[in-house]
This record gives sequence, structure tokens and C-alpha cells, in this order.
Amino acid sequence: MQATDTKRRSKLACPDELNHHLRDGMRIMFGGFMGVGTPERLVAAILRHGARRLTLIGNDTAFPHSGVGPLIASGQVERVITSHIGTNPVTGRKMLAGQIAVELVPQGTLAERIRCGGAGLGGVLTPTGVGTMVAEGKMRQLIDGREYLLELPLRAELAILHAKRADQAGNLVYERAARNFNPLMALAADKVIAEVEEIVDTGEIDPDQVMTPGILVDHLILAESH
Amino acid sequence: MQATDTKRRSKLACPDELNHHLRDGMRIMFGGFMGVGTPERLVAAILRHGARRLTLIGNDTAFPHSGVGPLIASGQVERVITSHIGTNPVTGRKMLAGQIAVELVPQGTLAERIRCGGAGLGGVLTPTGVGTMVAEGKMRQLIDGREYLLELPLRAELAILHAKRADQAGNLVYERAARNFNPLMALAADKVIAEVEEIVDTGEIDPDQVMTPGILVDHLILAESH
Amino acid sequence: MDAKTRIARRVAQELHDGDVVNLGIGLPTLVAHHLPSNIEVCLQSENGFIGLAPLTGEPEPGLVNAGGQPCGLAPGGAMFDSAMSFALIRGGHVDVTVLGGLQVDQHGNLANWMVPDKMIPGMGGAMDLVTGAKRVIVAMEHCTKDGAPRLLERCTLPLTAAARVSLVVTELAVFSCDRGRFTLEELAPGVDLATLAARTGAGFDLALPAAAHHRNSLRSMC
Amino acid sequence: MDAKTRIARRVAQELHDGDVVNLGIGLPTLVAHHLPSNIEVCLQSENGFIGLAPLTGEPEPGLVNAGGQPCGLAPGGAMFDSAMSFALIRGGHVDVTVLGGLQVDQHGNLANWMVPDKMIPGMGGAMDLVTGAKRVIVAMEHCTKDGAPRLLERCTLPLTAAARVSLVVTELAVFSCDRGRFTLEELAPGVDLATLAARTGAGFDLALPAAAHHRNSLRSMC
Repeated sequence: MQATDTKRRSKLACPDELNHHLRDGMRIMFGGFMGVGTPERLVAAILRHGARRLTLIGNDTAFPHSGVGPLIASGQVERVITSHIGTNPVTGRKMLAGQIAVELVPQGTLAERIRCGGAGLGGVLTPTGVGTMVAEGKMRQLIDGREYLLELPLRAELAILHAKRADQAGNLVYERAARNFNPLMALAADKVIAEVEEIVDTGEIDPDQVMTPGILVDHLILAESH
Repeated sequence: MQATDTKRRSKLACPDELNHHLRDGMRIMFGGFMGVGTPERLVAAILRHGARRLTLIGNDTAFPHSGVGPLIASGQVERVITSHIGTNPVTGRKMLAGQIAVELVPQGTLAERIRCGGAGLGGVLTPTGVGTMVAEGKMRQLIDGREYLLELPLRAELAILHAKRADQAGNLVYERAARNFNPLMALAADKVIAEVEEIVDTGEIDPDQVMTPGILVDHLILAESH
Repeated sequence: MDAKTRIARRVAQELHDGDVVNLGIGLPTLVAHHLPSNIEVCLQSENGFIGLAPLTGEPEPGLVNAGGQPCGLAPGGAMFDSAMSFALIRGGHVDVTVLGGLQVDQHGNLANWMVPDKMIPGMGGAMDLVTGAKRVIVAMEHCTKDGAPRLLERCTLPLTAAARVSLVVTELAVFSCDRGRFTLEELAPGVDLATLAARTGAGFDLALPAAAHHRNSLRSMC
Repeated sequence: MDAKTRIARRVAQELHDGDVVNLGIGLPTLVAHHLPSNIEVCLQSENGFIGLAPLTGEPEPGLVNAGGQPCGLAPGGAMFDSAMSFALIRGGHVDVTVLGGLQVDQHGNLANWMVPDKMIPGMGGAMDLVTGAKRVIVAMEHCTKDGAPRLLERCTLPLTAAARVSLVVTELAVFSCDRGRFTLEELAPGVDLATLAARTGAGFDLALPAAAHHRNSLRSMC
């Protein structure tokens, strides 16, 4: 059985690690809700790298100068799949100008679609959106006399997450409402990079308190100290 | 806003509380995996109460003398929806004798069906069971060229859970592998009663470490000290 | 007392001790400040927790409400991820959701998430909340800034959810929605029926005297 | 060395450093004791954690493997609920699952969860594991106690999953399943082709010499 005393690898990487995983036209999921729980250092790294024609998937586009907002402003984003753009007027302006495509998804449906993508599920039936524009073009299904919409999985090539604490094995612990979409996206991307405020030795986090198992995380980047 | 200094109600109840919620023919979900994470004191209370024609929903029927095993032996159970009965030969014997109906559900599908029932979802598409007996009678759906089965929600009138620790408000923390189906069932039953090893004052559990929010739990029963 | 405060106060009276309540951004947030002193409710915040409370003292990292503003956490609060947050919302574990509205119609339809070609913020969690909460209360000013009625026979803006609104509270009146008609439950002090009718874009029934024992407030206000 | 140990040792050689592996109850559990010393794998336990390790010292409350037996937890382990456990399994986050089998056929079908009218333990997590793991290895004795072959052209018992088996390891041989045929990858020491063919209920191809650079072990053993 795996020896508990062999060398333990660390997933800690230097901030440039992200560059190896970026390319034009890729789909990126980002954790966060109004920027809270968004890995700002990784967002800055994407800005510096300059990858273009990106599709971003996340709850909202935050504010012009926080969260993923700067990526919207920089013109690197071609498409956003999100539940809300109201706090970032740049997204709205670019959408109306035809510079960014915005697919609006109800927040709970967005969570379930990402979860499906990560959990090997082919889709989920939700009552949310029945009788609204959201239902257009979707398969409907009556279950026990109630109507549901079939919502399909979402996956991405890369997920960028933010966590409070990690161990070297990549186990993550989130703090307060910064958890939000992060644990779901950890399941739903080919490559998962987490920005963390603190890294501790493997074994120092109580296994009961891990919120994202380390096997889902490829690389850890330390958030800049403030 | 809710005053933080008003009286805080406690959900702690006496063990007889369960009697008010039992009736013949009801559906009961029980947490646990091979009996680990099953509320043994609540199982004993059902035995004493004598409610009959029960439908039990849970991962497995444990062993003849642990977990929900004694309820199988007592003849109170008419039907079981479960993934595994192999460790309890009594279940198998009663099934072959036509005394208990057993609906076998793949474990991951059982988890998703309960989650759907608790999350207001109408069903979920899973690849598990395609090409097997499990697919019989189920709607099939091709998504991106892969075949999935539509699996429907499960709910119950009562869920009996086991947790390590609760606060008076009903927030639950599970220990190790005793978590299993408990958090899912907390969402999926009309009434939720949790047996806990320890109760602490409201506010003593770090909100980040709560695994089942107290709003889902109706009553707490203290496990007998050993 | 301004219109928004009046609305928030009135909505607060609809909440019951022990309710799990989600309050939308803006006007609905004010409801929290007008709860009767003898009830305690648990506020759910769709960004991932129960136990939303006013900020007292220093802001905590990561502790923000669904508008992204620093907030507090009541004792007994619990944090979770977005899937769990909406499992609670969609699964009927939230007793009451209070939202703002652009339009509500007599069929219980609500429109509050976009104005085509003009304002498209997105639905955020509103569609799930209106679909999943046990009771949907819309808290809004009776007319638009231009004086156009917001209570209509049929919404003209894209819907948030169909046939889910239970109660509409404005600064002029309280209406319930049931069986395809508005029912006037209450008139605000100093408002007469003719004024109300003129500012309302749909007909409405009066709460029947026979049902008045359920509607003490109407009796006392009319 | 008995048949089961031989099988477990051989399966262990299929695992790679860093793999996330689920080992079924019974024979597959033995694989953990034969891992090469230069690799480290992470064992997933479908009752809700990663980091399954042998029990050392006192049993911890609630810490049991998927067979309900007390076990240990490696540093870096993490616990979760059953929905998350199967999200990992179904979602392709488990690299290898090793399971016992009653029958495997040349189409990659596996039957291992019931014998009608005789033994119906239920599928537990097996259907999800076989459907979702990136690689499915069946570890079983080559024939039944009665000497009937378990490797068949077509399974006669109810399937666990269709066309998902990658490799079958028995005490006599190692077969891969691909394009509707078994391919013999390896013969155990002292076993000849005629004996193998007599005990196997399906035809099989020999691994082509052209592909032998991928199959050094076959070349060395034949």
C-alpha cells in the first residue's frame, strides 16, 4: 500500500506555471461571486500572457477592476457563460456592441451544469426557467405532472480557483462565502490551478475539513501577500 | 435583522420524539454505509414503536445485528431501495421468499436520485446502467453521442441521520466515512431527525465546517453514551 | 416614511418566526431592518450561506452578501457551495423569497431580470429563487418612474418565472395573486380605491368579508 | 504463490505513480500489498474518501473501507459524502478501478453483481466504477470452482456495464479487450497456449510482434 513515509510531492508551482496551460480560444472556468473567491493573481497572469478569444465560465463578471473584470476590459474574452453581468457595465457595453457574446444562465442551473460536467452526468432536469426565455430550444420533460427543462453539462479546459488554504497534496479549504463555485469547477476542467493564501504540509488539514480533494487539483500558486 | 442576542431555540428532543413521526406504510431514509453513520438509537426506537410496512431507502441493509439490519429481521419492512444487500443474508432470504421487495439501485445513482429529490430537480442523466438490467423501463437520451439513462428523484417522509456533533440550531458535523449518504438525505425528507454524539452551543461550530445546515434538521436526539 | 421603507415594513409583517428567508438586493434588503421584535428568521444568502446578519465590527475576508458587500454572520450560520445553496433554494427549503420587480401580472408572473435592448443584467439567482421558494413576495414601487403601472394583466417584459408570485407589496397596497386574478388584501393609509385602480394595470377583486378573519389588517385599514 | 496472490501482484504492475485507484472488495484489495516500491498511488474508497491506507494502531470511529472494515488514512486524505464520491468515480477522476468478476467477454462486458435466483447481493458501487473509471481491470481466477471458463464470447450473467473492460488478469494470463476480441498480452510462467485455450471460453489474438515494444513482458514470458 502506498507508503506514508515516502517523499511527498508538492503541487506548489511558480506563478508562471499558468502560462503552460493558456492558449487562444480556450474555455476557462473561474471561481468567485462578485470577485469574492476569484484568484486575482491568476487573472493578472492571463492578462500578462495575452491569450485571446477566451470563453469564460463563472457566476458573474464582477466589477471593471476586480474579479475577472479586467479580462473583460482587456478584450481577451470572446464569450461569457454566466448568470449576471449587471455589476460590470463594461460587459454590458461590449455585449450590446457585439464584441462579447453573453450566454445568461440561471445561477442554480449554472451550478448544476458545471456539476454535471464534473460528475460524468449527461444533464439534469430543472424547473428553473420553465415558461421563460431560458426554456427556448431546450428539451422539456414532464415528471409527475410538473414540467422541467433538460440542462446540459458544462466543462472547461482550465479552471482557476481561489482557496484560503491548501496542503502540498492540493487539498483545499475555502473561507466563508469565497467557496461558491470553486468546488464545483474543481471537478469540471481538464486542468485545475488553485491560487491559495497559505500552504501547509500534507497531513496538517483534518481530512474531514477538506472541501476539495487534492486529486482534483493539478497546481497550486501562492496568492501574493498583501 | 434577527437579533443575535434573543433566545436561541434548541432542537434537542427526547428520544420519544421519533414516535410522533412514525406511521405504518411510510418511507424512511437512513444514513449509513454498512451501518457506519446509521443512527442505531433511532433504529432501536423504530423497533420499539413497531411501525410496519415501511419502505427503507439507504445504501445497504448492513448486517443482521447492526445498522438497519434489525428492522429487516423484525418484519417491519415491506420494501427496500438500496444498492447492496449482500452483507445481510436476512434481506436476501426474505427477498427470495417474497417477504421483502428489493429495488437495487447503483450506489452513485442512488446518491443522485436522493440529491435530486432534495434539490428540486426532476431527474438526472447518468451513463451508469446503460446496457444492463438497470436500464429496463427507463428513458434513454443521447447527449453528444453517448447514451444516458434518466433517473428520477427519491424523497421520503422521514430521514434518520447520524452525526458526530451538532449545535442547538441543528448544524451537523460528520466524522470520517460516517458522512456518506447523511448530508444528501437531510435535503430529501419532509422530516429530518439526527442522532448526534455531542451537542454544543449554537455558535461553537465554525460555519465553514458545518456539513449539513441546521435549517434542514428538525430534531436532534443524543446518541446513548457507550 | 418614504415608499421603500413603507414597503419593507409591510413585507416584514409577512414573515413568521423560524422562517428561512432570502432577501433580494435593493429594496428587499431593507426588510431585515423592520422585523417584528418577537420573531427570529434565518436569512439565506444565495452566494453560499445561512445566517446573513448586518455587519458589526470589522469585515471578515470572504464574508459578503449576494450583492458583494461585507456582512455579518449570525451564530448558527453555515457556509456551503453554490450547488448546495441552490439545492436549498430550488428544493423548497427556503420559506420566503422577497424580490424586487419590474412587472407582476394577475397570473402570478414576475418580470424582473431584463429590459430587452436596454438593461440586461442577467437573472443571477432570481429565476431559481422564484421557482423554488415556498412563497414569493414581490416588493416594489407601485408604478415606474414615468408613472406606468407595474401590476398588469399580462407582463410585457421577459418573465423570471411563471405563476409563482404569492403576494405583491407596494407603497399603495397589498395584492395576492390567485386563480388568474389579483385580490386586494390591503390599502395603505390615505389611499382610496379609485386612485389605486387608476394606477393599477389590471382589475382586482376585493378580499371577501367572509374571509376577513384571515385579513384583519385589511378590515382595519379599509 | 497462490493464484490470488499471483493475480494481485500482476495487477499491481499496471498501476502508475500518482494514479487514483479504487480497489474492489476481496481479491482486488490484495493489490495494495504488492505495489512496486517506487510508485505511490492514491486509493479511493467509494464510501467517501481518498487516502485509504492499511489500519495501523487503534481503529478510528467511522473510518472503515467500502467493505465496512476498519482501515487507516494516509496523510493528505480527504473525506466527502456519497454524491461527491460518485462524482469522482463517474466523472472520470479515478484512473483505475480493479474489480473481481464472474464473467468477462470479448466485447469488454463484465458481469459481477448477480447470479439470477441464486446470489443477488446488488451492484453497490460497481456499475458506477466500471462505467466511470478511466481504466477497468478485472482481477479474477481464470475458471469457476467447477472449472467453467469465465472468459467468454458473450457473458451469460447480467452485466455490470457494457464494453468497459480494458484488461483481464487471471493466474494464467493477461488479456486486453479491444475491437470485440481478446488479445493475449502475457502468459503466466509454466502455462502453455493449448492449456490456456482449453480453459478460455473465447478465441483470442496474440499480441503482434510489431507491437511488441509495448509488450516487453509478453516477449520475455512467451
